Amino acid sequence: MELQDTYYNKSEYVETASGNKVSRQTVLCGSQNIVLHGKVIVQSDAIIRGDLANVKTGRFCIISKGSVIRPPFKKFSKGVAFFPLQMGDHVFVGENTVVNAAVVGSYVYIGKNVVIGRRCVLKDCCMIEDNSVLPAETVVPSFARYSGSPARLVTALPEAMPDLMTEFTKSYYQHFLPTTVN
Amino acid sequence: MTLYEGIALIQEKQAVVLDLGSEYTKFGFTGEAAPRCIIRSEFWCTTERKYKKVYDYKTPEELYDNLVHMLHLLYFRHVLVNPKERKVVVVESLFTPTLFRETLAKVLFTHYEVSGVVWADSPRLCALTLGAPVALVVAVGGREAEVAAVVHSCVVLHAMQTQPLAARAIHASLAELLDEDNNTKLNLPDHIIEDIKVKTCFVVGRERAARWRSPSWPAAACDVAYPVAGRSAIAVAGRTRELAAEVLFARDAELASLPDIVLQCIMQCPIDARRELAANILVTGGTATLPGLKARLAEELRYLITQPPYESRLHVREFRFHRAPCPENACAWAGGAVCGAADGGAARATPRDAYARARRLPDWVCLLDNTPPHHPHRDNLDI
Amino acid sequence: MSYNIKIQPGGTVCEDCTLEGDITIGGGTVIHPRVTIIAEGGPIIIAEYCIIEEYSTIIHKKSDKQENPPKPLFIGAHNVFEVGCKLESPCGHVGESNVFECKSFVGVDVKIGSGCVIGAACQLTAPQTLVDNTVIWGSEHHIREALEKQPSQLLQLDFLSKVMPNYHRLRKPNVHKRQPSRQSQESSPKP
Amino acid sequence: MAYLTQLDYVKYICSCGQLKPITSLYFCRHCLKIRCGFCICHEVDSHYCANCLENMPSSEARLKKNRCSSCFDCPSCFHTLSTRATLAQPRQPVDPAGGDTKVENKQPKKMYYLSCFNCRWTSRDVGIPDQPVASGGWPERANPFATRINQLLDYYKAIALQEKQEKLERERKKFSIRGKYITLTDKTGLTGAMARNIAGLPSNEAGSSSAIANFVASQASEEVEQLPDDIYTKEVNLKQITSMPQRLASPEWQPASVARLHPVAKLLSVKRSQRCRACDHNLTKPEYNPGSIKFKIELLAYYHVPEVKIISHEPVKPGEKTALLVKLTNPTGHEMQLRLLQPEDIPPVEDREEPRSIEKSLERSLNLEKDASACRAIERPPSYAASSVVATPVGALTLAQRDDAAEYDDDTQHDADHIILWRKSNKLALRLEVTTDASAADGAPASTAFAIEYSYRNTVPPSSTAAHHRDHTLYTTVLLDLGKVHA
Repeated sequence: MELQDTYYNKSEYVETASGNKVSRQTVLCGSQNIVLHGKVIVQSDAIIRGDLANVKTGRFCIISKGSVIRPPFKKFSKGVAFFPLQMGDHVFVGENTVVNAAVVGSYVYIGKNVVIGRRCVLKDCCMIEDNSVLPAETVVPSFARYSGSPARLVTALPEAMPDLMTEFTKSYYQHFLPTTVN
Repeated sequence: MTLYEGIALIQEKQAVVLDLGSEYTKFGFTGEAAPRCIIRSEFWCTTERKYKKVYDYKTPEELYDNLVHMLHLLYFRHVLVNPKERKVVVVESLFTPTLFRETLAKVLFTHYEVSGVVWADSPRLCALTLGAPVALVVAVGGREAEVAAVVHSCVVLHAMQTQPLAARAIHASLAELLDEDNNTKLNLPDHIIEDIKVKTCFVVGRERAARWRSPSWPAAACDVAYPVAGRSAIAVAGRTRELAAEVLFARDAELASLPDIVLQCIMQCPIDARRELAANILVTGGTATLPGLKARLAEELRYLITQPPYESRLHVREFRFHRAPCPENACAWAGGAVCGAADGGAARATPRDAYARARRLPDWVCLLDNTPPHHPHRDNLDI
Repeated sequence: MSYNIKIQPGGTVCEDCTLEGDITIGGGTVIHPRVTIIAEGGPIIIAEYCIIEEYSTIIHKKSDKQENPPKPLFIGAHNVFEVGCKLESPCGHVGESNVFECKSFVGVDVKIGSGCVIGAACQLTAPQTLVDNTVIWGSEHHIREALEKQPSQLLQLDFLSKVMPNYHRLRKPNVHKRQPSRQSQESSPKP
Repeated sequence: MAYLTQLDYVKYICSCGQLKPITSLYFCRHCLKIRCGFCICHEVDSHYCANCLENMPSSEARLKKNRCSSCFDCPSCFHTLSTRATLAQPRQPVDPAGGDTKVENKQPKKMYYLSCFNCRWTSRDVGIPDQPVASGGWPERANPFATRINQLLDYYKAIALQEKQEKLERERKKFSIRGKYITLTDKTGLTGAMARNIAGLPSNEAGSSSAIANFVASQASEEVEQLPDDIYTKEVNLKQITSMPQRLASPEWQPASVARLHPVAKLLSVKRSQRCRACDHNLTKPEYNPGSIKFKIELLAYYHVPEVKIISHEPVKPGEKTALLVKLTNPTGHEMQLRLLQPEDIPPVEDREEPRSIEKSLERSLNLEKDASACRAIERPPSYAASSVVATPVGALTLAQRDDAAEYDDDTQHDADHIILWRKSNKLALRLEVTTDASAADGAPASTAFAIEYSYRNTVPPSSTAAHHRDHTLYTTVLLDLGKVHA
C-alpha cells in the first residue's frame, strides 16, 4: 500500500534551510552538539540528549513521537565517558522507542516501543521489530531482522533493503505535509 | 586400489546426520561425538509470521515446504555447509509414515541435491552405540514410545511395539493436573508446560505410586510456585510433580503401559534371544532423562514379570540396563554419526541417480522390497 | 494537592519535570528532564545517589486501605530508573542499588529488595516479592539470582552532576541543612 | 518499506508457482524468468562472526566447528557476553614470612572476566577463574563421551575395512557363492564381519583387527539411576535448574544445574550466494567483507520487473464494480512498454523457447539429468483464487526509464486519460475497475489477479553468439489482495 499523507500543524514545526523539520515540542538538550544532516523529521515529545555527547544523524531520518535518542556511557577505571551517537542515512525510529546505541547504520528500521540498549551497534540494513528489546552491546548484522525480548534474529531481510528504506524515508518526507492554512 | 580409495575418502565431504524428531531436531556431522545443534523442529514462517512446526502439515506440498524451510535453517544457520553434493544420514523411526519418508527424500535429492542418503533406523543406530550384539531399545521421545529388539544388527520387526506414551502424553497429563491445582483452565503454551516438567517433575517409585492410588496419600513433595509473565505464579503441587509422568505406567486391560510394551516386545522375540534382550535394555529418547524414569521402569519390569500374563510365558528373571555413551536425547543421532563415519563415507547410501531412476525408496513394509526374488507372488507385483 | 518539594544539597533536578505532592530528593540524586513523580497517596522519599532518567514515572498511588497519616514511599540509595520506566506503589520500601531498566513497569503489589534488576520492558503486575539480587529479563520474565549486587553508578553521577548544570535549568536545592532523609520527613508532617 | 511492515498486498507468481512479494523475488537475466528463494540454489559463500564481524576462512571455520574464537554467548540467556576488566587486588601474601613475594603482588594486575549485560550472568558465577588476557584463554571442556565414541568409530571402521578385504579376497578366489543372506546383511548394516566376530570365528586379517580385538562392548548393569533420597523433602529452587534451551545450547553436556553452565562460543553466520537452478548463473553474490551491504551480483526482481503497488481501493462488494488505484513503476534504465492482460491470456511459454542455438542445446543436454529432475520437481502450478476480475485497458502504456535526478522536479503530469491518473518520471498511476462475482460471500477474502506484458531490454554483455537479441517481451502475473468482501 502506498503511504498516506501525514499532516502537521505548521506552527508546531520549524523547518531549517537543509530541510529538517523539527517539532517545537521536543527536548533537544545541548542543541549545539546535535547535527541533523538534512531532511530529518523530529516529531513531538522526542528527546535528543546532545548534552551528554554529540548526536549526529544522516539525511532522511525520522525520529517519531516520544522517542529518546540518548548517547550511551561506558565505565572506565577512572570515570565515565558518554560516547557520541551516530546515525546513518534513511533511518526510521518508531514511536516511544529508546535508542541508546553507539552506532546506527544507514537504512535501518527501528519499530515502535523498542529499547535499544547501551552501546549497541546496528549495522547498515537491519530491522528491529516493534516492541523488541536489544540488550546492551548487541551487534545487529546487516540484513538481519530482529524481534522479541531479548531480541533474536528471526529472518533475513530482502537484498533490496537499501532501496526500500530510501524509498520509504523519502516518501515519508514527501508525505509529511503542513496542514493547509485557510 | 587402496590408493584410489584414499583419494576418494579425502574428496568425500563429511556427511551430515539428520534426526528430525517430532519435538527436537538433532543435526551434525558424522564422526563427531555430539550433534552440532539440538533445536526445536520448527522454523519461522514468513507468510504466517510465526514459528511453525515441521510436523504441522495437511498436504504433501505443505510438508515439502516445511521440510525445505527446516533444512534451510539447519544447513545455513546451524551447520553452515552447502547441502549440495554432500551425503546425509537420515535417522528415522521404523514407523515413519511413507509420505514423510518419500517427501523427505524428494526434498533432499531434488531440492538440496545431496549426493546420497543413508536411511538408517533408530533402534539399530542406538544399539550401535553400545557395541553389544543384542539390545532391546526403548526409545521414549516426543510423541511415541517405541520398543524394538535388535539382535545381531537386525531388528525383530514383528516384535516392535509402539504406544503414544512420551513427552506429549506427560504434557497433557501435567496440564490437567496444573488446572486442578490452580482451579482454572490455564491454557499454558507448550514450552511453559515443558519447562515446568523439566524443572519440577519426576517419576516416583512403584510403591509410592500405588500409595497415591490408594485412599491414604503419602506426604507429597514440596509445592512449587512457578512464576509466569503477566500473571500470578502458577501453583505446582507436590502431587502434580510426582504424578505427571504416571500416565506412562498406567495399566489397563489392554496392557499398553510402557513396561507392558517392553515385556510384550521380549515375548514376541525368538525364544533364544529373550533372556539376552532382557539383560541388554537401553532406554533412550529425551523423555528418558526425566529423573526416576529408568528406575521406575526397572522396578515395574521386575514386578510385572512375576504377574500374569508374563510369569507363565516369559522366563526371564534378570533385567540389566545399558548406559549409552551420549546423552539420551542424542543416542540415535550418535549411532548415525558412528555409522556414517565408519562406513567409509556412508558407502551404503542411496545415490542420487539411483533415486532419480527408481523415484521411490526401499521400505521394509513394502511388498516390493520384502518379497524374495523367487517368491511366486513376485511376478504379480507391479514393477 | 499540596506541593512540597524538598531537594537536598547536591541533588540535580531538572526544571522540565512534573513533581507533585510531598517529595524529598536526596543529595547526589540526578533527575533528568521529563520525569514525572507524583505523590498523591503519601510522601515520596528518594534517597541519595539515585538516577532517574527521561520519561520515568514514580507514583505513590492512593489506595483505600491506606493508613492515616499515610506512610511514605521510600526509595533507597543508588537506584537507577532508566528511560521510560514506571513504578507504582501505594506505600512501601524499595531497597538499594536496584536497576529499573528502560520501559519496565513495577505494579502496586510488588515488593523489591536490593540489588535487583527489572529488565527492559518487563511488566511486573502480579503480586510478588523480589529477594535481593534478583534479575528479571525478557518477555517470559526469566528469573535468576545474580552473584553480587549491581555496581554503583557513582562515576556516572559524578559526570552528570557536573555536565547537567551547563545545559539544563535546574531546581535549586532548598533544604540546606543536610539531614538524613527520615528526619526531613518528620520535620514536615503533612498538613 | 511497506513490504516489511505491512502484509504482502501484492504478490507476484514466480516461475515455480510460488506467490511472493516482489522484494523476495529474483530475476534471472539468462533465463529471463522470475525466480524465488524456493526455486533457486543457496550456497554458503563465506563465514563470519556476527558479533565481531571478523571473516573466517571456510577451512578454519570447519576446524573450529563454526564457532568464533573470541566471542561467547551467555549460557543463561544466549545474549553475547562482554569482556570486563577488573583490577585484581594485590593479593595479601598468605604467608607473612614470604617477604619477597610482596614486591610482585604490589602491581595491580588487569584481569578479565565475561559478563552478560542482559541477565547479569558472569563467568565468576560458575567459578571460572579470571583471565590475564582480554580475549581467548577460556578453559575448554572436553566432551565426556568423546573417547568412547572414538573407540566405537575405530571399532566399526576396522570392521568395515575387514569386510571390504574379505570381499576382495572372495572375488579374487572366484568364490561366487553370494547367497541371499550375504546380500541381506550387506544391505542392512555392519553385520557380516561383526557376526563373524561375535560368533567367535577367527578373523582372517590380523592387522586391522587390533581395534576389534581390543574393543569392549558396553556392559549392562542391574543398577539404574535412582531418584535422590531428598527429592520428596527438598525445596525446589527454580533458579538453580536449567531450562531446556539452556541445556540444549551445549548438546555435549546438557547441564541440569545452573552451576554447570559454561560460556558457549558464538556460532558463526554465513553470507549466502544464490544461483539459478536452470542455468547455474549467480543471482546474488555478496561482497566478501562481512560489514558490507554491497553485492557483486544482485539480480533482484525489484530492479528488473515493473513494480505494482496498490494506492487505494473502494471496498469490494459482491456483484458490483469498484475502483482500484494502482501505481506502476519501471525500475530499469530503459523505457518500458506495458500492457495489462487477463492472467489466462499469457501465451504459453514453451513456444518461445524452441529456436535455440546449437551451443545452447548442447549445454542443455549436458545437464539434462539435472534439468529433468531438479527443476521440474520444484515447480508446481500456482494456487490462487481471485474473487474479482480486473477490466484490463486495451492500449499499451509507456513507462519512462528510471531517472535518479527526476525526484527533484515535483510536478506530476495529470493525463486527461480516464485510465491514467497521473505520471511522474518512471511512475504511473492507473485507475482500474474491478468486477466482483455476485456470489462472493460476505467476509471472504477479496483478491484479483492480472498479468502484465512488458518489454525488457537485456543488458547482459553480448556473448560470442551475436544472435542474442536484446529486446524481449515478458509476462508476469500479479495477485492483489483487496481486503474482505463487504456484502
